Parts: sequence; structure tokens; C-alpha cells
Amino acid sequence: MSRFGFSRGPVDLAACRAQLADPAAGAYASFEGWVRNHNEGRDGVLRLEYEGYEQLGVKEGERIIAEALDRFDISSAHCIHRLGELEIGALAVWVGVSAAHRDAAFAACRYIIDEVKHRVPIWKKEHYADGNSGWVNCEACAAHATEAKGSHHA
Amino acid sequence: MSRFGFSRGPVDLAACRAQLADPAAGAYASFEGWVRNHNEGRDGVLRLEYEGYEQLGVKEGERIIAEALDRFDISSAHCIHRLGELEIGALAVWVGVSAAHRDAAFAACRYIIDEVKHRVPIWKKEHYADGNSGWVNCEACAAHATEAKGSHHA
Amino acid sequence: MFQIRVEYFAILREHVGCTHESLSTSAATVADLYAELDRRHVFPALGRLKVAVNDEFCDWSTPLRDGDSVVFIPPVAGG
Amino acid sequence: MFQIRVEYFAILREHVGCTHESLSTSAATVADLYAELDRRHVFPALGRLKVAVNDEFCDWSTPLRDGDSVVFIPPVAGG
Repeated sequence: MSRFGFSRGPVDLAACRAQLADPAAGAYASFEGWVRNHNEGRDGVLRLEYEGYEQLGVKEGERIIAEALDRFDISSAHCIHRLGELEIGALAVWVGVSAAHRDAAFAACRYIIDEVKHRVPIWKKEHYADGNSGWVNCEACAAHATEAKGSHHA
Repeated sequence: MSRFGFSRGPVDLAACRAQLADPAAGAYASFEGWVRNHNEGRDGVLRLEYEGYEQLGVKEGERIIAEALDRFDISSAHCIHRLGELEIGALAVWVGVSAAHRDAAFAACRYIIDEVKHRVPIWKKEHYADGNSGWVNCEACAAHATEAKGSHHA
Repeated sequence: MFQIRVEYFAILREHVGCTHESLSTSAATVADLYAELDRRHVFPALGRLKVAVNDEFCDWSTPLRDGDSVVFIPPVAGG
Repeated sequence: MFQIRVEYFAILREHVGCTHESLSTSAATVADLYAELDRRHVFPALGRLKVAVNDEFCDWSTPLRDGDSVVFIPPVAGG
């Protein structure tokens, strides 16, 4: 069973959580990313659109989960990321970790969400109340980096 | 509505989580304590029994939630602790925190569970496969502290 | 002499054999009350106990008043 | 000359106007291929791009082989 996955429909949180059950686990830490109505000081976010490079994304996601299992004393860890259009308040990403003790559960949960955000090829387009939209982390680069054009692989 | 509570029946996690919804919240961190089949190196835990001093417990729990809201930049935080007999795998305690950003959500969630474990008057009796049972954190004291008898308020 | 109610939880409840008792005492402080009850019940040694009066944590030096409700709090173990 | 498939995602997909293209090229490396396509599409400047060949991350100096599938990866923003 895969421990990292993409989902184009709502995530069944109870089912996700149940997969981490373990009679030796005394701690369960989870993290959810929710679509919020503001980002980097800009209000009026109406909805988000997530796009993923799925074939590479699931491999990188699985590597992150494997690293977490290797680095921390945990029982299991799973992560699911939504793709497609999401409204404010919707769940965008879920991470769940079970462990004997809470130190490891918290540390692994934090590790996974941090790595997923930085390494898994997922892109987020924000749609604003004023009718504009933009790809997060890309538009600012595109705007500021005209002079650096061509240095993409420096 | 109270942000810390005791429950003598199963906790409705979906309802608990829904209470923390906030359109400005991009992060939700939660922690659950599950009844595990071992404790402090001792295997064969069959079930647990939680007893609470409820009148003081809800006050202290509310104080902890208020401290978390004061110390961390979070939207909301709730905690529910089970009382009574629980089987292995059952949820014993749930903490949920929503926030704009994940740093604060994780930090506040960790703060709340740590403080609840240390400060809220709840006691846990373990029942073992060999027929023995014991109050966690009390039996060892009782066994080792005979010579220190009477120094309870030193 | 005044009336005090004492509630027992967990290991102390099991040791004493009841959830609460009402008693007349002339104990000046919470610590004095504990010492008086310890002579009767011979409480198990539990390390650092806390104590609450009228459902709030308090110091062992807190003076007792008529009608107070007292709880001796063994080491907790929530979560 | 060999056949290469290039997939586009997110801001690059919108810029180029298609999800993928197949092309014949003599580009020796992934970096050379990017430069060749940049002349045609004039990609937006995106800071540090990553690149994948056959669904694995790789260096920009990776040599291209016939039948390779290439993806240029704009800055990601999951979560």
C-alpha cells in the first residue's frame, strides 16, 4: 500500500487515520494544510488550484516517508495531497504519524510536511477576489528575475 | 463553549476538528494519545482506566488553552480527555490547534499536550495480562519512598 | 473545630476505600490536615503531592476554614 | 538527432500553451535542451528550476538519450 498519494477528491480522514493504528503506538500526530483566504500578506484569496507532476511526486513523497521512518522512532506515516480546485477551508494536504511516544510522532510529522512542501513537485495557483491569479513562488520570481534570465541552472 | 473537556464516551473527532475551522487558518496540527500495550518497559498492558478530578481539571485545562492562545499566534485550540475504561488502541486524549501558519500550530499543540499531562489532575491505572494493576507514576513512588514517608510537602 | 470535606481520587481513593469523607478538625493548615489524616489512614508515600482547596490548587500552608473541600492530588498521569 | 518528449506543468504549461510536446533535437544535455526550447518559447525567468528525466530528478548536465522524457520543474508550492 502506498504511503504517499495524490487525491482528486475529498480525503476520508477517518480512513487515513485508521491505517496508522498500531497496538504499540501511544501517540498520533497529524498535520493538515487548509486553504486559507490570505497568503504572504495578500488578502482576498478566493480559491486555490493544485497541479502535480504525479509520477515523480509519488516517488519523492514515498522517499520522504521512508526517510521519516528511518530517522525517527515511529510506527507508520502517511501523507495525502489534494490536486485540482479547492475552496477556502478545504483540506489541501494531510500528514499522519503514529509512534510509541510523542516526541518522535511530532518530529516526524513536522519533517514530512516540511520536506513535502519543498521537494514534491506540486504547484499552487491562487485566484483572488480582484480577478487576478498567480502561481505561488513563481510569479515573484518571474517579475524580479528578468535581469537574471537564463541563469536557471546556475 | 468550553475549550477543554472530559468525555466518558467516544470522541467525535470530525466534530472536534470542525470546531477549529477558520477561513484564515492554513494549518491544523493535532495530537492524539492512544492506549498502547506497553508502558515504561512493561509489556502486556491489557487496558487502562482513567480517573479525573473534573471540577479542577476543566479549570486547569482551560488555563492551559488560554496560555497557548496567549503564547502562540494561533486561531483556536481545543482538548478533550477521556475518562473511564479504555481498551488498547482507544483514543485517550485529543488536542487540535488551527493557525495561519504551521510553526505556531505545531508549537501550541505540543505545549498543550505537555502541560495537560503534567498539570491536569487525571490518573491512569494500567491493567496487565498477569492480573496485576497499578496507578501510573504512583506505584513506583509508593514502593521507593517508604523512607521518605511524611515528606510529601517538602 | 470546623467541618471539612475531603475527596479522594485514584490511588488514595482505593487506599482509603471511599471517594470522600466529612470530618471535624482543628487542623490549622492543609498540611496539618494531611498529617492528621495520615495518622488515621497511613497514606502510601507518593512523592510530591499537590493539594487543592475548593477546587483550586493551593499551598500546603493554606489555612483551613469551616466548610472547605480539600483534595490531595497524587502524581498525575494524563494523556 | 533523437526524439525527446517534454512535459510542462503549472506556469510553464500555461506559458507554452500545451501539456507536452515531442521534438527532434541534437541537444547534448538537459541544459542544452532547455536553452534550445527557451529560444523558441522564451520561458519566464523562474529562479532555480529543477529538472527531471524519465520521472527522476537529475542534474542539468545529464546527457540526453533517444526517447527520454524531460520535465522542467518550476519552484514548487505544495501544502
